[in-house]
Amino acid sequence: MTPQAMMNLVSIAPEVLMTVFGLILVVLDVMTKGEKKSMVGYFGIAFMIITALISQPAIGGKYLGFGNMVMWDTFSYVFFVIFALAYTLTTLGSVEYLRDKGILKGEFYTIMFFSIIGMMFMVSAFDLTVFYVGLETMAISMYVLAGFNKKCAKSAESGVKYFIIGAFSSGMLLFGMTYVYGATGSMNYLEIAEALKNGAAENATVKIGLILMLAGFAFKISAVPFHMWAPDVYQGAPTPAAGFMTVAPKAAAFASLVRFVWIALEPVAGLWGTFFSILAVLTMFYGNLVALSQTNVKRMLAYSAISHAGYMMIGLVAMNKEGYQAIALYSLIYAFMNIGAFTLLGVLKNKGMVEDERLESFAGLAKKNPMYALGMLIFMFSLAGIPPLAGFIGKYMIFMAAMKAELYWLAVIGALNSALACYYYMRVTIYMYFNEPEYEVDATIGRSAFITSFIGAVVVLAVGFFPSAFISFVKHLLV
Amino acid sequence: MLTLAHYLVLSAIIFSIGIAGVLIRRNLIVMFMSLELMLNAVNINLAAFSNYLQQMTGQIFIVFVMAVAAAEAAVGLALIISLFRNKQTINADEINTMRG
Amino acid sequence: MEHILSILIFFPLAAALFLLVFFRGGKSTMWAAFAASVVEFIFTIPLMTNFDKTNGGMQFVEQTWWIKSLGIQYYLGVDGITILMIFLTTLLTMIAILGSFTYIQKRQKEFYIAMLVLETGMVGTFLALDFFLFYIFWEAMLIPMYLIIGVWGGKRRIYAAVKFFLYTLAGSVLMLLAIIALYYVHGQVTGEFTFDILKITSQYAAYSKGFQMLIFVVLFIGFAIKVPMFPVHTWLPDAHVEAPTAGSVILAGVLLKMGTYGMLRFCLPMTPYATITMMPYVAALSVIAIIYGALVAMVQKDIKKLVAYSSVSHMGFVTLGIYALNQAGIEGGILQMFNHGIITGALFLLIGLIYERTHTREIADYGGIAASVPLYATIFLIFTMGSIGLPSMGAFIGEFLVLVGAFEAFSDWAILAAIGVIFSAVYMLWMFQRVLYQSLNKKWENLADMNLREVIYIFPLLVIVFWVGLYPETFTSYIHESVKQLVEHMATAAVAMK
Amino acid sequence: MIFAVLTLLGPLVAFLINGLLGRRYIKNAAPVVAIAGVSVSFVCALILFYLVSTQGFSVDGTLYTWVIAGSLQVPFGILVDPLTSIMLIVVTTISLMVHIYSIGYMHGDKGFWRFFTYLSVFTLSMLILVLGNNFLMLFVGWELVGLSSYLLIGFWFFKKSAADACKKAFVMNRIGDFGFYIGLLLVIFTFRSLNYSDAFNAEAIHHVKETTYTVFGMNFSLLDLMTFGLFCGAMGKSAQFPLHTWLPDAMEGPTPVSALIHAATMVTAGVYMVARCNALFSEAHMTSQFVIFAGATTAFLGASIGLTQYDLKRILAYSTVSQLGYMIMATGVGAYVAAIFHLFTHAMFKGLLFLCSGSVMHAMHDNLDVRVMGGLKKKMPITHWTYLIGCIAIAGIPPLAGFWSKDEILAMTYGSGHTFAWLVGTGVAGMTAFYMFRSYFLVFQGTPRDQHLHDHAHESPIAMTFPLVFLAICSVLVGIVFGYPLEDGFIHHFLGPVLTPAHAHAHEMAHSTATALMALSIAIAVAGISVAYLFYVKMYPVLPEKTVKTFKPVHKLLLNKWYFDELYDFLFVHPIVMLSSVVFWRAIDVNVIDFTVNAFGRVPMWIGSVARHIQTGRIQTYIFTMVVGVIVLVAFFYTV
Repeated sequence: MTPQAMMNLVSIAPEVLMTVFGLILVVLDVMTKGEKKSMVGYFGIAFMIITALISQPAIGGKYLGFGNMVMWDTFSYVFFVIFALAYTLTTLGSVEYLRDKGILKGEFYTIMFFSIIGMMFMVSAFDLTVFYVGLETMAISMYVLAGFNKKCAKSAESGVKYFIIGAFSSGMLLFGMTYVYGATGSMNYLEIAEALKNGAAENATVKIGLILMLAGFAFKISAVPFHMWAPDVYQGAPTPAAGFMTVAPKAAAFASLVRFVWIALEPVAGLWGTFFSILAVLTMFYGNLVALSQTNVKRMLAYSAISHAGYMMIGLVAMNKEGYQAIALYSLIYAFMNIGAFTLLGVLKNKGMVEDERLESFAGLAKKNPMYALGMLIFMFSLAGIPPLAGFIGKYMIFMAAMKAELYWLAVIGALNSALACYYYMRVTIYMYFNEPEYEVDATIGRSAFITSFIGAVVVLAVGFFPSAFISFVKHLLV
Repeated sequence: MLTLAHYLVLSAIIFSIGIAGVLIRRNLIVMFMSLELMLNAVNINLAAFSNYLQQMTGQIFIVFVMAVAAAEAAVGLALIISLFRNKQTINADEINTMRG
Repeated sequence: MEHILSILIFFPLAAALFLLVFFRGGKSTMWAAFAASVVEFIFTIPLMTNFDKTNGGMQFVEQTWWIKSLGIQYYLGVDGITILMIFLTTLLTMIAILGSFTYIQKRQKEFYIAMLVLETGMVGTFLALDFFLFYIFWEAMLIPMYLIIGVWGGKRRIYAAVKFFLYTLAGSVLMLLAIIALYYVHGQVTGEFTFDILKITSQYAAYSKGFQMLIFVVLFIGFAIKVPMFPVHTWLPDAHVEAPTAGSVILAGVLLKMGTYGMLRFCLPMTPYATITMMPYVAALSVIAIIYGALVAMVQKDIKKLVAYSSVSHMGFVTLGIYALNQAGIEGGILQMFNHGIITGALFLLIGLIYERTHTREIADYGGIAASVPLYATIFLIFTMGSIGLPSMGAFIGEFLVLVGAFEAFSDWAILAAIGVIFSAVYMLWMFQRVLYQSLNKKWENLADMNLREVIYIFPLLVIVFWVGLYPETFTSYIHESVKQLVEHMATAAVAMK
Repeated sequence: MIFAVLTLLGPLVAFLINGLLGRRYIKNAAPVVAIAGVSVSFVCALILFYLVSTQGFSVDGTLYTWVIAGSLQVPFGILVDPLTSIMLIVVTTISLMVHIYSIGYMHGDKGFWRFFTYLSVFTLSMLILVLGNNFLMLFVGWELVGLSSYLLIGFWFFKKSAADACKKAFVMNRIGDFGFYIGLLLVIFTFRSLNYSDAFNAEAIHHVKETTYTVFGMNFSLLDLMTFGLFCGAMGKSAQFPLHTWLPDAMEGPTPVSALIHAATMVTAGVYMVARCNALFSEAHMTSQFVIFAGATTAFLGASIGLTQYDLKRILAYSTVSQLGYMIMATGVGAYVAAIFHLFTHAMFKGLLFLCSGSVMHAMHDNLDVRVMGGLKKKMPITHWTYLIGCIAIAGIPPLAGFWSKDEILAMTYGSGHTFAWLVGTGVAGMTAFYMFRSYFLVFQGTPRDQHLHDHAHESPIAMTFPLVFLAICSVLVGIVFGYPLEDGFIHHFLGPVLTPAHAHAHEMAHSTATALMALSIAIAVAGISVAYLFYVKMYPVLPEKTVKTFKPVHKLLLNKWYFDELYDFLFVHPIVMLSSVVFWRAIDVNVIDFTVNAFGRVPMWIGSVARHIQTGRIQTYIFTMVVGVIVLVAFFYTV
């Protein structure tokens, strides 16, 4: 086999492998019945572990194949691991929830699985075509996940919302792409960069095209003002799905964005730098401020997710490798704490005539359910970024990057925001620890939910104290 | 003689019509069709450009877009149906139970 | 001996975990917690005895990489400035735990766990010599304290807890950025990127004046909130009033000292130029705090609030002394930190134990109880006099040193500060009179006097108060060398800056 | 040295034993311990006095280094010199007498042991005050006597009046101490030391004589500033105008306390301090002027108020105030020896008088109003005679104690050229004689005005009468023993070395003048007495009432102590309390600072609750915002 062919194979091997596994999952789905459906998910986990083990690239190794269309390197690998983790945690934690809601179906897992294949393509894409296909693979699966609970009006509603708005945003993205393509004469990142260097940047159409594209990205990472879908979708979607959506697609979007801007838009750094610094500020403030006034914890977490996107954008704007390494670390940690939080959230059942996720349901939980409360406390303070919890490490790295890039003002805004954010996370703990119970609430943590939240909590604590492992894990990744 | 500009203008117009449709119409199906309209505008652009640049990439891309559009249609319509099952309506204004 | 500091930091945490796993609350738990705190206190004794008083530098140093890739170390050490604080922390924690046996009725297990975790945080903050490590401990203290106030506090506990938490946090988030900035600047200067406090300090000369100003202001605000200095003191009354006795004791006894400690360790040596320029303004703030705190304390209706404001006033003396930047002043400041910890801690304990009996903190509800609780009255009087700064008791020595130092540095401010001496007498005695003197309020005719346990936990404080008053050298001898180094450091810096 | 230390240890041990074991075990045996303690000191004091007087023995030693403030080192040191030894005699003697007296007086009080514990504390503190060899020790004693007086005035704390009085006393003293504190700081600033030996050394002082010091932008002579600060302390302790108002109120305490603390010893601490610092004061001319002014004013105020009071103890209290005025005045004019001498004699007879009043109280069932007494001389002969002696002594009739010291003060004042001060002094002497005898006549002479009380009156037990007799004897003798011949007696030779600064020229005056002055003061005293006799024996109650009618406003003014308390309340207490509660606390703390703080919380909340309405939940809105967003961004990037 020629080295080129070899290269091609290696560059795309993980995706291929995953696809094969995905198809196997579909078959498995058909073979299993009722309770057994969760097996599908567990197999998925196994497959991912296999893929992760097989396809780990050599440090610094870069496998660019198929006429520079797909790239498999540490960067793609790290993010693949993040997706895999998100998938694993969600799967492990979701069983009871799905069972109670009567939607314990194999599709849930297979669709997640396929969405991850899409994400992998997004991240490793070196060509807009590949990127677009990956994006849509992910997006469409996400629409389905959002509307997965057919019987629940909210779920269906969020599905439709997500779909319409998502489709619209990808329309914008595409339209932008076409202009970029027209102006630069290529879909390939490297060639786009080339063209931009050679003066295409001045071309008026490019600017529109780029802004439209970036807007499309901004939509995926739910950056203000393209964030509007996020709260509704997250709130309506089945809780585990929501947990997954706040983590994996966002990570994917960020990763692909980093790739795109670093490889393709390197010459017009000024443009996207400004673009995202504006959005970062808007996003952080809007997310936190509105989250402050939420009474539904699920929705509050949705807004918090928006604000976290804001922090991560700081890492993007920093335009140094610490920046995107911080983003990777952040999404990694975020996977644990946010999915953990959502899992615990999914456990909560309010017997009163109130939505399960309302703050009142948390009142006095610390007495009835100390373990639940403790777990939630850990996740909340971690999200708030209080040391010695993992969340702090994430924020810290972001600020380090910003300070290194001498974006003092942005760092200050970020810091102030994290102080501002504290309050709404604290409010959950206030209800749990300081208030007396108001409603008959059932918060018994089932086996699978326990596993996820336990892993989450332990990791959050452990990373808080000994972050070296995680940090060195992301230290190698280079675009 | 039709130049690139004509195509671009045309597609721009179609695209705008699409956006307008999404913004104005209240019927989800119609909105969805407007979305498809936007995608077609994209395709016109691609075709025009690939012709202008004399390369295949654009036209290949069109195929992808179409395929994706089809997939989208499938999922989208399914979702709209499940929504209709729940709420007996596909009026965009009535699906605002989650807000604030 | 070589790992004594790590033991000091992590023993309470281990104990807390032990409690978490093996105990179910109730009597056994509190005795276990108390035992743990006693052991912790005993650990400090070898520290005190083996401490080399002739060496102003860091001792018992422990240094190893923590997060090598970021230049973060696990770096501990103790010098004259901190050792007294360590002693104070372990002592007060022990006493506070003993003092909560009857006060804390609900969810005892959680309470004692929180206390022990808090102790870890406090000790760690004092011992950390790595900026990042320091910050971790500094913030880590918030959560347990927040829970202590919020869960076991009084009526407005939630407001108080949140206020305490956010106030402090607001101060410290910007501090984090300052720390990072120092990290980079030091890196650029030396090419070595590290959070090593001593190294960062040693390079002060290389920091531009503007940069120093910026860093100073940010750090200072962060610490001033903790002290608390006027006008960022308003979290203190609420927190003090609402917190349970043990909480108030620790809050007043140790947490407030974090702020002044931070100033000593960071503001002064790292940004000497800024410090020297800002000296008079800080002095002004301190004096305002002294007088303002005293006046506001005078008109309080709630005993705990009164003591809280008195803390504002007394901590004003500390900052005044520290920013005098001379031997007497700084030593006085440190000694005053210690004294204030002891005396105010004792006062809160006393208030707490009478509150257990009467369930009121309103001064108006009391009156003449000296008749029914003579022993209590006597001890209360002693600590009242102590906090007034009566000679032969600790606080006097502290105040005296501070005033001597301050008078050298800025005589006019010192004179104004001395007015505080009058007011402290006014508000404390007025409170004392309304609570314990005058005709006995019939309600309290058969109030139970202090029982053995209460006497036991007050007694050590009593001894120390007089000890410091009559033979301060026992304590100041620890400080001398380190302070001398600090003063020399500032002097050289002052010259260099000219 | 050893004796000096023993002097301290006696009361200390007594205090510890009583304090720790009193409540449970010792109870009524407390006086035994306390008296044992104070007797030790008494004996030591005598020994020290003997040593000092006969073989010029003196001690200036350090027990241990107490405070180290940078370069400054303050020892816990002891100084014994003539001045100290005299003070020791005064303190221990009176203290001992009062201890004994208290056995009888406090008998049956439920705080019996507590009382004696406090007495020991006081004795200890007073001894520290006089024995210290540096300013800080002085200050310690200074504050501790303040504490003990606080405790003892508030001994019956359940009385509101007592509780108020003790607080007032402490706070008033604190105001003085503020000055003292500044004084200390200036001493340190000037001499880099707090030891007397360094501070009072002639050329060090000469060195700073001309130096000025800037406070709040104003220039003062360093010495003046320093001494003025110190003198503020003295004003507080020795109840000098304008800080004199606490002393009369202090009479709320048990009478032995009034005798010991508020007549004989503590209140004279100020005088002692000024005398101790004579080296500084004699160089500080502005301050000296002020000292004289304060002294004279106080003397006059005290006497004038004394004229009209009806409460026996208050009469004595005000006479104390005015006598203290004398002493301070004396220090002002540089007559330090005279001042200390008067301090000495005054301690004897004023202690005596107070104890007598206590004895009377005892007989009168704690009733103190002189208007209900009368004719007690039969009922309680000892008290009567001793009181009479006291009165004569204070009135300044030779050869009793008062005459010698007071006359000397007046003479020196005159001699030093402060004629006006002298005039005041002489006038006050007359007034003193008058009101003292007024009290005497009202209490012991004449006919009983409250038969019921009178019938129950009885002489006090031996424990109380013995001290009376003892002090009476002292009052008779000390003057002539120590002070004869005038200005050249034993005490002058004894104290001369310490109290007359090298360069201070003794005011030589013609012998004739001296005699004239002497005669004059005697005459005035006699006059005062006879007027009193006229008023309160011969023409009682007609003449007094008539006088009161004619001088109504004056009488009212005096009766209400010149309205000082009211004035202070109006000028300081109320304004400050209002300021603190209304302005500082309610306005600034709560409504400005805290409001701002809470605003930081509320504003974001509010913004959030408004901003959330953008989120209408309708797809079109969402897409619309996106479109707008894109347009705005495009516009933005085209403009920049």
